[in-house]
Amino acid sequence: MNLFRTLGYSGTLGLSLVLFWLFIALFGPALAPHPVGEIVAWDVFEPIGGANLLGTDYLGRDVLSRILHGTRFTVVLAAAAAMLAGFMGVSLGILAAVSPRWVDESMSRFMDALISIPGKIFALVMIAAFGSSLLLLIVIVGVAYTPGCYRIARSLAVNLNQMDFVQVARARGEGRIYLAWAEILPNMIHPMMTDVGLRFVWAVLLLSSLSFLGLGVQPPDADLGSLVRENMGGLAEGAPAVLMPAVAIALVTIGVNLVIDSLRGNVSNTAGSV
Amino acid sequence: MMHIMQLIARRAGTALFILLLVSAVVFSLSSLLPGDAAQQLLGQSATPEALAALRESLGLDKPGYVRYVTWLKGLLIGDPGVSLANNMPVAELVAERLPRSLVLAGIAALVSVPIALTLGILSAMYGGSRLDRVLNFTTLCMVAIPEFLVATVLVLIFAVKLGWVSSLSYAPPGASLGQFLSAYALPVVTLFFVLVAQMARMSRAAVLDQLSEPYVEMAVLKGASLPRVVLRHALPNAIGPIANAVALSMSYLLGGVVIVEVIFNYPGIASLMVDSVANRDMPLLQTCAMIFCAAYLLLVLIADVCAIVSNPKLRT
Amino acid sequence: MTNHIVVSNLNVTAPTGDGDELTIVDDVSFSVGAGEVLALIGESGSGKTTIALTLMGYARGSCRISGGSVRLGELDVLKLGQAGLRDLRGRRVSYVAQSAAAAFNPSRTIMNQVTEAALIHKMATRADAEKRAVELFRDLSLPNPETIGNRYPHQVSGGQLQRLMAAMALITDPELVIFDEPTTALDVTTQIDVLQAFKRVIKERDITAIYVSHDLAVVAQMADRILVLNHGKVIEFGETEQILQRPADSYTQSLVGAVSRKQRQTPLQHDSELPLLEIRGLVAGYGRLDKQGMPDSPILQDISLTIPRGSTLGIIGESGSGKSTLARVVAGLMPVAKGEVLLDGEPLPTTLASRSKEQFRRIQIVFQNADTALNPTHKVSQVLGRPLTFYHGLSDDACRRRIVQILDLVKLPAEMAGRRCGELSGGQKQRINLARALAADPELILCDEVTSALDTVVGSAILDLLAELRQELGVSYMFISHDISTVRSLCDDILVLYEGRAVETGSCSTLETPPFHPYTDMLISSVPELEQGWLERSRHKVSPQLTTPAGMGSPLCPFLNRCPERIAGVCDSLPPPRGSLKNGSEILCHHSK
Amino acid sequence: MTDKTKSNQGLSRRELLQAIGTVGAFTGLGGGLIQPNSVFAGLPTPRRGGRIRVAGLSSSTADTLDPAKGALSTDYTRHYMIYSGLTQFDSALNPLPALAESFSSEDQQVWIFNLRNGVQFHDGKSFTADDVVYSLMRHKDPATASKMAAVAAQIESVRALTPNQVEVRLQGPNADFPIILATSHFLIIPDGTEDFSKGTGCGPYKLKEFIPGVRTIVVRNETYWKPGQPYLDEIELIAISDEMARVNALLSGDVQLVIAVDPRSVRRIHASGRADVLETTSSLYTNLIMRQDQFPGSNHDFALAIKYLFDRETIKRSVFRGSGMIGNDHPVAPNSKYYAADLPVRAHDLERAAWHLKRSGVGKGPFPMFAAPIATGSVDMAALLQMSAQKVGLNLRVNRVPSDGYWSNHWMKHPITFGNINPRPSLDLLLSSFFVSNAPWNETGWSNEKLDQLVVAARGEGNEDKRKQMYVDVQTIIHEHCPLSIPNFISFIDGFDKRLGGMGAIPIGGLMGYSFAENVWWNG
Repeated sequence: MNLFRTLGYSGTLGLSLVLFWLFIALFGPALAPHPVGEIVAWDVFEPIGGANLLGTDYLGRDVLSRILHGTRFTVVLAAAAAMLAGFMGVSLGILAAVSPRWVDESMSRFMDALISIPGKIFALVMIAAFGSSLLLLIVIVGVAYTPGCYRIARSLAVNLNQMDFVQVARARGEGRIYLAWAEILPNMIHPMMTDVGLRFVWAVLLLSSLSFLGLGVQPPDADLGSLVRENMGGLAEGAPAVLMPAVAIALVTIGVNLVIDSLRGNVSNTAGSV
Repeated sequence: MMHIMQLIARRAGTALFILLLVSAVVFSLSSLLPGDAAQQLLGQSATPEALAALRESLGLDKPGYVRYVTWLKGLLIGDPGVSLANNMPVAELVAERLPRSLVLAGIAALVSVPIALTLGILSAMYGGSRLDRVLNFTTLCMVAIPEFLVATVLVLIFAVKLGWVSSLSYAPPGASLGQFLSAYALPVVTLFFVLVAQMARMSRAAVLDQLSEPYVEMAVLKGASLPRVVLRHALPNAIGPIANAVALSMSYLLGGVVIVEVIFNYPGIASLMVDSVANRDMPLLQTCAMIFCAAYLLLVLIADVCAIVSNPKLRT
Repeated sequence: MTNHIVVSNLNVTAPTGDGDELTIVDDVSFSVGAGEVLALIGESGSGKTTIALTLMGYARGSCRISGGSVRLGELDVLKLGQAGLRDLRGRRVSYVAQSAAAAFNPSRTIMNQVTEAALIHKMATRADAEKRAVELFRDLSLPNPETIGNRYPHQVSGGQLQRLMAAMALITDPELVIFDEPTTALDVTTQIDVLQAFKRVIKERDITAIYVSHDLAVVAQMADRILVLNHGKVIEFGETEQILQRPADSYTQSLVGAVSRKQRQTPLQHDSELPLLEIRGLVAGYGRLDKQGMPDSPILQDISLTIPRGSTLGIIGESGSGKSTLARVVAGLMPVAKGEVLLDGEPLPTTLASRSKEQFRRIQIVFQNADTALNPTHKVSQVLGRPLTFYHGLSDDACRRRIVQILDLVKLPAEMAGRRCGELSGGQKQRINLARALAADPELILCDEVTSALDTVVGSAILDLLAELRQELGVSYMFISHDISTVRSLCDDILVLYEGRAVETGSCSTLETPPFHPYTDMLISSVPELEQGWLERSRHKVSPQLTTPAGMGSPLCPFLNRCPERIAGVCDSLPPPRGSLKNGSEILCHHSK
Repeated sequence: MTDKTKSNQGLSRRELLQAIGTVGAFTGLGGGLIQPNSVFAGLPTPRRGGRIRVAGLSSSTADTLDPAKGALSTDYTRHYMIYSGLTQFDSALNPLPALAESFSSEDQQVWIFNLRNGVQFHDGKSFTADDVVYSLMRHKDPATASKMAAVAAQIESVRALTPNQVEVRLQGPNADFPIILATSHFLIIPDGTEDFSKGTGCGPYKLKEFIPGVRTIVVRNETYWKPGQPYLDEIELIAISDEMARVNALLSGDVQLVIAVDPRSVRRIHASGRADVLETTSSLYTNLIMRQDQFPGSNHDFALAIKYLFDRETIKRSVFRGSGMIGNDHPVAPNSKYYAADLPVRAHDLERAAWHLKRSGVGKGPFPMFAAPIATGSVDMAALLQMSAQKVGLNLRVNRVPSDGYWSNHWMKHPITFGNINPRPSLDLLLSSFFVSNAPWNETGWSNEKLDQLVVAARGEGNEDKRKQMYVDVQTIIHEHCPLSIPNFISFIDGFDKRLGGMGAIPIGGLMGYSFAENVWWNG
């Protein structure tokens, strides 16, 4: 397959991981042997391989089922947040590039201000203000990553705006909306996808940090980060309840990173050989 | 030199503006928070009468923007006000915490930056080799593990199991070097995990970027060895982007270390800010936000200056 | 003559995306005698640079030397290990790259880089190496040889940098120097200085050299023998005189033919008294305007011109002279500070926002670099369809039919409509670029260096197309170029720009014989002719530099500090008058009557 | 009560230690979680000297040295180190004489306190009746922002009869008044104190360093009024909010005593061999509150259904790992002397729950329940309740909200919320704070006239038997009618280094009811 050749070994490994987790995110809950909140064992922090494949958690619930349920939250939340950041970053970035200077300046300064507020503390304030909900988590993480996306998108858009094909369109008498939509945007999609992919990884990690601080998905549901957090007590005894979700987080992020790396590596290779 | 001075002056102007913006943003964000300092202080035992009395004595009966303007005016004369939670001057609270944060950040930076840059440069130098792939994968894994897990595992192994170091990162004033190392070892290693991967990967990219430039080919065709090509030719031109990457990572060291502060019980400025959110302590919250913002801007400015000094085109 | 370098059956391959390998140098063999200069000539993609680099045992990017041998004296270059290659490079073989601006490390001083090879190979102490570098600077006619080494690359001009790079290559007294298109990036007036300097050191030091170029006229001046390449294969190999005079292969003949001038003008049909475009006293630039309406950094000053309907005006000047800015001003992309731009006698609004759709339609612009002028994410049908729907409101169906017609007009097949711009070749892209302008049904097309980025043969075909279109559609062109021979072959009138001032305007025919403005003279005399020995005979004189050059915006003659014919006491104290020559040209010079 | 006022020396150490007898032992699933503390094995002699570091639960810049403002366990602990009260708790939460050598009342309304002679504050000033008057009366001043303002409202006047005698006149009779004075908020400060930064009291330790949100360091008060006490040279009090970090610090030897150990960590602490735990069974509870004035809590059948849905055994086992006691939907713990033993414990009964639910007609929901980590175990209890509810077709949605702001923004504000009520020194105080119609924190917003009368009557009743009967009636009323459920009582679990001697239980809170400081010694 051409795709695998482009990706290389590590890229293929990454892609398989990503597809695996996507599958889990889609069908995990249907595959889970137990409902997510059901207590299945009298003992807590059971080891791997007993009646419950991956042992039990701190309340005696089935870890495998909880991971199968939790993956969906992690993947969907992080993906939605990364895409939100990408969408906001790109739209504002293009807007800044085609707008008069003062719009660009004030937007950029505002983003500077936003980026300097630590993400976790921003999340803390927002959750304290509005209470935790899935939508809010997406918005928080999305907004927290918007300035970063904006910076990249803006610099891309400003460069593209100077390109001859945009100048031609401008000299043709096209309006700003056409320039942004038809000329600039299509050329940003590819590099921004890479950026959004990276932000997906960060979003997974930020979400799990938020779960550590006790903000996050509502019980009895839990995303992978919350699973790690709520079972931290079992860490000292090496309970799978804490290790398995942590491994799951690592595999999700490593998979996405590998795919991005190999895609990016290829782009720069072709650029380098010209 | 004139150029750099001008740049710094212009940046300082913009920075002041952004600081103002941050305080406004933080103020509007925090005005969304339900409850106020009085309710937090009284907690479960809040009765309407007690609340009203406390609000009046804290000045919370005045409208929000009045309090904001008062705080802002105070800041202009160098007084960020008094904490609503415990009546202590905000300046005093910050002066207690900030040096600690700076010490932790400083040590973490001293350890992480040289190692990260070495790894990144090595990785770029032998791009595509086995070393590169191993380093790449290692840094990838370091990014992929949540920091609280790293911290806790470190504590379990090195403090609880082996007893080599302290599980609390607290060194009393006048601590011996041994106490100092024992206290800072684990938080620094944790932060190292968080920071090193990002910096290493970005410096690798920056150096690789330069390695595709024609002048590098020229150096190769002059018979220069690989280390010479990378260190003498590519690196000086990669300083700008590397400095930028380092600055972004460093800015994380002040505000982003909440979790490290929680796990190691380190009384730094990030947990001070978290407290101020929990206590709805607006003067403190805003002052902390300003500190983070100022630190961020300062780091970015330093990175800019590095880029300028390293680039003769901009220098003259 | 002993063969110093023997290359036999050389093969270089590059990996394609899907695992196969593409042969980019195919079974090439040649030899170079000691003290001989061999030119490798061919169009882009012919493998000439790749071959030259194999002489240093080097292949770019992911390319691989897959077979053959390269012998340098007794040494088998391709059998060397890393250490052996390092020892070879910079010491026995050295390299002069195409763009000195890119090949000099921007963050280190020139001296540091010029002496580096000598220091790496431990051939001299730093002090000796520096002394030697200064000698070389002097030999290469560089100004201030004692101190120029202390500067950074961005602080010296392109022509100087190219000569400094030659010094860098010569510091170790190598057995072989590879010149890789060393003057391609230079202005024609600078190129001749550099060529003269190179020629002199090659002769004086009896250097063995490989000279890579796409420009036959340049090669004619430098090479003893020429190797003609196409698609990685040797086409023809012979003495310079033979290749130029009696090319055996048809490809070589087409190369030589493309250089020779061809007249493409057609007689003017004056069907209207009113010129299509008229510019009066134009000033444009960046920054704030002062009280007189002059911008902080003016790019164009006091430009007046007319383009009669159906005629072609050539704008010529070196890089930075403001040619492109002029096109951008007419297109509305750049604001006018002072003066007027009239289209058909009607003043054109100076900002984009205040122009009407019809005004936009009547003037179209075609950029130099077709790669960047076409949106790589768009299909050809999108590129051509947009002006059709935008200006003419054509329906989908009509649009499709019109696209086919337009493609036919620029001699491209109709299937092309479905392709993405990124998949096209350079010549095809430039045709699409032109077709997009034509789709608007314009009256004036602004052509900004439309052939500069193309190979000679392809560029020549585009020029033919332009001439043909003019005949068929009656459009006018403002044709901007740095290449005076292209301008002469296509244009009716000409305007010579220097530092934003029109130093000479007149009919194109006046460029055939003197008198000219001193700058025009320099420009014309700098273009290498396709004959050996031209360089030595050229009228070109290296001009003395003035210590206090007149800056931008100064009322004095902009050419003052380079002018070989300046009159002391006049030119440096009085603004030049605008006068006419006897052939009808108008010049900005004290030499005018 | 008056017969208890005979002592003028306080209990001897031996008596005190014997009194601290009610250290529970786990009998639940985690069986034998608690090893008998060395305290009870042959009563070793206390040692003087040594320095320990103690980790409390939470600390912030809101930490205070003003006893009236004490809000968190770390505050109470700090205050008990520095200040002394008129009375102090014994292990059954009876009042022992402290700064008051004796106290008495004829009518439970006017109380006379005879003060101890020769007691000095840390700054050398003598302790007199004026200090008592000031310390008590300031709670009535709104500017003080006292946490006990509501309790202090019953004080009508406080006056010094002589420099060594104080008369407190209440607005109504209260037999429990001396118990109330043992709480940390009513600790005695020097007359006229406005600035608390010095921390001047007459407690066992003197303040050496206090940095809010960071640490408190105290050193031994050599002139403490209890001869021979305290034992330690120095105590450093810090707070580690993360439970795991707290236990790790104990196991790595960085601290010697920690509060609030999660039952799940007990196994680990025992396995370490260097530390031990102490479970103090208490009347601390986390309860589910259904607002009487809001749908659906207003529906009596709905409330009953919820009570039957709680699986108390599973909660005890899963959430509390076998620690604590089963509750019976009223606030009296089984180990209380007033516990209504004859009232059958409500079982986990899905059928009855379904029946009541059907009868209530409130539908299937969804009904949000608000829980927060600050209400111990509430999030897990909510999740378990949600699972039970699902089985009878009721949709309860868990709304976990952040701990900060929970009490002001969620608790009692929504139809269904979790509450978390700390032990109160007296049952009367608990009932009048949370259950009577005009209680300041009438969690469910209900009212029951019979209950109101019983509480007032019991408060003024000097006869213990009569009093108990009244309280049994109160429990029955709450069990049947109050729309809240108290499924379990939660134990305080402290972890301590095995070299720490003298630990015991005072069931008002962890760390010996926050007053470990004067009782423990260091064998290291």
